[in-house]
Amino acid sequence: MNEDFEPRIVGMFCNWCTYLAADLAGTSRMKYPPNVHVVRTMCSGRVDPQLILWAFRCGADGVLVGGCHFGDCHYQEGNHKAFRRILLLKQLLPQLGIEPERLRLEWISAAEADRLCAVIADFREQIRQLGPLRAPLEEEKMEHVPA
Amino acid sequence: MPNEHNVPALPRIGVYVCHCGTNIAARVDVAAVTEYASHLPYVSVAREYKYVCSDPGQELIKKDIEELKLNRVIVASCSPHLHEHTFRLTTQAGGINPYLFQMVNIREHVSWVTEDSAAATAKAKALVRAAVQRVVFHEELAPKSYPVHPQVLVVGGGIAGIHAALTLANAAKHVYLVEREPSIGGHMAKFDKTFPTLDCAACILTPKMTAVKAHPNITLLTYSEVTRVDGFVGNYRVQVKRKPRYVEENKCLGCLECITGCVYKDARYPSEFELGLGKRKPIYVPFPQAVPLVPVIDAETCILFKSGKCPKGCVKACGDRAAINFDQKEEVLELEVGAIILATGFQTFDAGRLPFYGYGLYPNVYTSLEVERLVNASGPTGGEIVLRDGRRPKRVGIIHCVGSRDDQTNRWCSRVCCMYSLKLAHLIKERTGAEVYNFYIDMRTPGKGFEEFYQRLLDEQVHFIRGRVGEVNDWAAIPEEEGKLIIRVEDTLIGIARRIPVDMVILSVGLEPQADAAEVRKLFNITSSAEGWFLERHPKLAPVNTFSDGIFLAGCCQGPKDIPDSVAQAGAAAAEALALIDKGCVELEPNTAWIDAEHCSGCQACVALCPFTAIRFDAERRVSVLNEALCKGCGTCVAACPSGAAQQHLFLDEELFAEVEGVLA
Amino acid sequence: MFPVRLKYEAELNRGFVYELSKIPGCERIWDCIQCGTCSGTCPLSIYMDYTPRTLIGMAREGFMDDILRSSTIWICSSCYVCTVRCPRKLKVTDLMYALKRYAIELGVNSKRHPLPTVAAEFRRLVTKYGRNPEGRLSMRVLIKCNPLSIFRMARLGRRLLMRGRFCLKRDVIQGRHAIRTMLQVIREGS
Amino acid sequence: MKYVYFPGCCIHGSGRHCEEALFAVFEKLGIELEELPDWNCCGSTVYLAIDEPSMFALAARNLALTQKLGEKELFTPCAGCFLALHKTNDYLAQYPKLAEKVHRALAAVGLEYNGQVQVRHLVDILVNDYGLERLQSQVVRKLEGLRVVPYYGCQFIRPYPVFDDVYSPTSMDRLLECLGAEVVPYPLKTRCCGGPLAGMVGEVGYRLNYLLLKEAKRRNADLVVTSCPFCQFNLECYQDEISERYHEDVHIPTLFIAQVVGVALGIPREQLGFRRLLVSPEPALEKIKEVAHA
Repeated sequence: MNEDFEPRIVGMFCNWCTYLAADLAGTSRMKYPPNVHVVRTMCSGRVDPQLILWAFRCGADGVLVGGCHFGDCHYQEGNHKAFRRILLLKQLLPQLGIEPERLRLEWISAAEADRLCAVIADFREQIRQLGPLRAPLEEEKMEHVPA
Repeated sequence: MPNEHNVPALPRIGVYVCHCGTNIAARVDVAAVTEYASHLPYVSVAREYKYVCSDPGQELIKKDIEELKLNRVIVASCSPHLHEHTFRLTTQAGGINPYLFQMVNIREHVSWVTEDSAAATAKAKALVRAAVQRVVFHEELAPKSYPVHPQVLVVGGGIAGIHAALTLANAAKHVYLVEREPSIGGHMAKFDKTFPTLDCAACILTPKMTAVKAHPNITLLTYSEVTRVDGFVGNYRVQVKRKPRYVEENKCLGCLECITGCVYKDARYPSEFELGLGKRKPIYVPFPQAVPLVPVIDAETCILFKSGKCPKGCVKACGDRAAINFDQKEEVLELEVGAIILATGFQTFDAGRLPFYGYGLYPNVYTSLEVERLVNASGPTGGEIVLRDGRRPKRVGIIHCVGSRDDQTNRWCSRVCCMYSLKLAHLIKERTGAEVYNFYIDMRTPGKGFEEFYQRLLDEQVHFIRGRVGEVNDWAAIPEEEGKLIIRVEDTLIGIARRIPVDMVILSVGLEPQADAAEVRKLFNITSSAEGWFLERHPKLAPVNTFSDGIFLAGCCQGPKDIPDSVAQAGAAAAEALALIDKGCVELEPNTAWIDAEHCSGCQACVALCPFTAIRFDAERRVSVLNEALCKGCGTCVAACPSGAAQQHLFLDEELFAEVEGVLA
Repeated sequence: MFPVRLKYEAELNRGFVYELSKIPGCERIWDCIQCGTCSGTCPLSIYMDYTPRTLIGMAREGFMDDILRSSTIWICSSCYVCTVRCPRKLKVTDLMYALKRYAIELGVNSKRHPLPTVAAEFRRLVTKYGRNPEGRLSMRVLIKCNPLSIFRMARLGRRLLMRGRFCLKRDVIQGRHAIRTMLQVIREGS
Repeated sequence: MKYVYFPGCCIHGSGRHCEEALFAVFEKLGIELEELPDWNCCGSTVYLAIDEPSMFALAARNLALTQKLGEKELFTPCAGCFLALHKTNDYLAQYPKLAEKVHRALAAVGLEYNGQVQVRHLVDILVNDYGLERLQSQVVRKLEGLRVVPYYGCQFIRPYPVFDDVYSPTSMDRLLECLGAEVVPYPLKTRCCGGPLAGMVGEVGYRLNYLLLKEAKRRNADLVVTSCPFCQFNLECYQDEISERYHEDVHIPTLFIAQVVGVALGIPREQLGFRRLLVSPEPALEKIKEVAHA
């Protein structure tokens, strides 16, 4: 493992839980590695599998999706849908030469800042073990390329 | 797609990086980030400023919009949950659509959580870059506006709920006050005196309780529980279950003759209100000042329900008023309200969880709440402070922090125990002349007049021993201890262990979330802290708001607090609800979805997915159609749509894809 | 005559608590709120010159010498009641062990306390035989600590002897060399 | 049922009667014991005062030997050994640095340990494995009318809530009740006997035991029952010295739990090591008969 490899991770966080947990981590001055760059969505149910693939294509070494615990979804059950989609996507990833471990879904409530920090640290370590992602995706896999 | 919204072809972006004093600047090289931003595509100007949210900061933005003809604004500062709204208004005031704004969170998500400056600066740059790429795709939008139902639902009839209900009712708003117990009043109704002024709880509470009953704008629903909540801010639909009390409220006059008439000549069942210290009949009112003053029949203990055979003394006593109705069934009400105030309160810590204090093992170990009843004139002993065997205690030990400040049980300080312990110490000393010992870890008397009250007790020669009690038991090591309860403690100020024999031990139990707080939280779709207290939107700036618009918090369901604080918070919650209702309409984030008929393949995947049934399938056009009024903007249909026909404002695919590309570029 | 009750910062060992807090079980020494639960529950605190709570406070402030000289650490019989009751989950018993080790290591164990001797003898015998021949241990300790008490103990010894509960025969195991090797490895490791 | 048996040092010395009773009882109940071959001292509390890793290494060797036998459980009647071994499991799991040291030491003597061996105490096995109903069915001589103080002591209930509550344990109470004895409410049942102090620092150790015995007598108990051979020694053997020192007769028969179970199972007392006791329980046990006849 390359000791000084710092993975690039995209965090796709639900506006109502994990994003707030990240805010709380801030206001409580907790410290965690800077690898995760957060993109906010209203619900983990908005996280489009293609968005995740796009992240990998743009050079992400890992993607962390954060949603509300089951039963806590602000939109009743968006997190269930995210769960199913990501389950499927994880099975697809190997065919694209991406280790499924590079995609992680976590339920982190607005109060669980400490857990968020732990998850981020742990995920970073996990990706460091895997090393940088070197699997260019075939073009046709990607439709949504911004104009 | 963007061009169908009339956005100028060439974006002109202004980027404003905030120092937030040193909050950001101490860790992030703001100058470097600004410099970096100024070279990003379409960025016309990039500035740093000490406090962008300040008036001069906002002025700066407005000026630039006008002079530099900006058509996009980015502010890199704190969390959007804090200031997104502020800066949208600024953008609007500058003369462009407020939604052509994007916020970058480089405080909570960067400067406060990153050790290394270089790394923090790099992360901030990436996030700014992402915003620049994203904002390019932003469209002009108008907030969605909906009418608001003028009624308010208040859940919980303790002092907080009562005060909130009255405040709203006095403002000519109609309030539904739902209480689970047969009477309103909550914990405060159990208290004798209130600290630090020692005015009698009943004397100040009962007028408010009767006012609730009498108020034309309040519908009081006791012995009832909320069972379902849906809808959204301004338009909540609530289902309330009314448990049968077998006495019809509208017919009952509150003469209570039915209770005298009951076949059971004397009360024999432990009274819930008296915490088992007193007894009640199967038909009873929890306490004399109960509101509504309407008896309840407890089917568990009523002989008619048990055996089917009973002379029905209560019915005879009620006579032609015929208020008693054994066939009463559970009733379900549907309410429509614009706002909801949760005042569901707390429960006291179960002292049995700490066996070494002997609660439940030694009869003369009481909880503080039990003692509140003992000292209460309308309590089981008529205010006489006597032990279970009738003796008057000569020495009393009050143990603080039972189930508070303890990693083994509850970590938090319950805030009220020090003061109510002082109050009980005073009352006991005053009425029995007993020697009273307080065992405390730290005396916490930070309220108005609290420290003075502490001083008063010192003058009354109450003993204060700094030390958390080790154990309470009946082991007499020396003859003088025979027949006593022995409190073993280290007197930490003197630094030696002491054994103190007493007749009565009072455990100052802490406050904790209601047993069913978790279910209630889910029911109303709000968040709670890890401990189970309902979570406010912001600890300082939005203390009574929740993350669900239109649902507000009052009293101890949000965290331990005393009566003044609960009342103040209830007032604040009422004001928030009032502001919402008086406006008459709510503006919602225009983050709703739409389906582009052109691209829709009619697969109907979205139809099944939508949790709010906002999407239906148009059979002849063979496309899905989305009803914006019902859409709440979760975007799950967008994520599912295989043809990209479903899109969500503020979270367009282009915007998200650009943002992701941006953070990684 | 009039002992001076004053502590100069210069006399304190500030590094002490940092070392302590690195020892397994002592991490939470910072969390102590000085509530006195440990001393309040401890059946032995009444014989100690400093109560456990005081000791923790002193440790945090660097009163190293006073602590290592105190009787407290030797009187603790490790009944763990403080550990299970501490509202800050501080493992007081482990802390006491750590302090005992310090005292023994630095040789500041006041002669009043036989435990250091016991420990030394215990180690010698266990390393030698692999088991602890109680009888021998107690004899040696008595001789070393206060020979006079032998007479006081003689009666008990005799009665136990008669009932076969006091055997001086040593209980040697085959693996005693293994034991030595293991302790060797540990010593080199540390 | 079959267990690997870790006697612990004092059971081969001052605690021989405990082992005798243990064997007799287990034979009667049909529980087999296989002594852990070449076991060594668990390190006990004393060694912790010398060097932590060494103590854990000593204990770990026994656990490793057990694993070598392919067994998952190690049984010991001694509370001290129970804690030493159990704590080793816990700390090896909690502190990787420490574990690394210990594993190196084990490797040096061709042993390895995966932390999977459960440590079991006598009371745990009787109450939870054998089961109280089953035990009750074996009772031929109910201890009717016998007022017994269950003395738990410290180390098999603290600090680990392995099979009982750390604050107010009940396993021994339930065990004695199922034998028909009357359990005396005894607030000191988990109060320390001073362990090694009695032998070392008389003025302290004696007082601790004095208080325990005095309270037992004050509540007119006939018998004190301990869960640990070492506590049994402390409480029983110093009764003369204590009575002299405090000018108060605190003599009260003090038995190891296995001995009491043995009595209830009708095992002849010579097999229960009664002859090794300093304070004869006979007068107390007389009371049983009386009730039985009445």
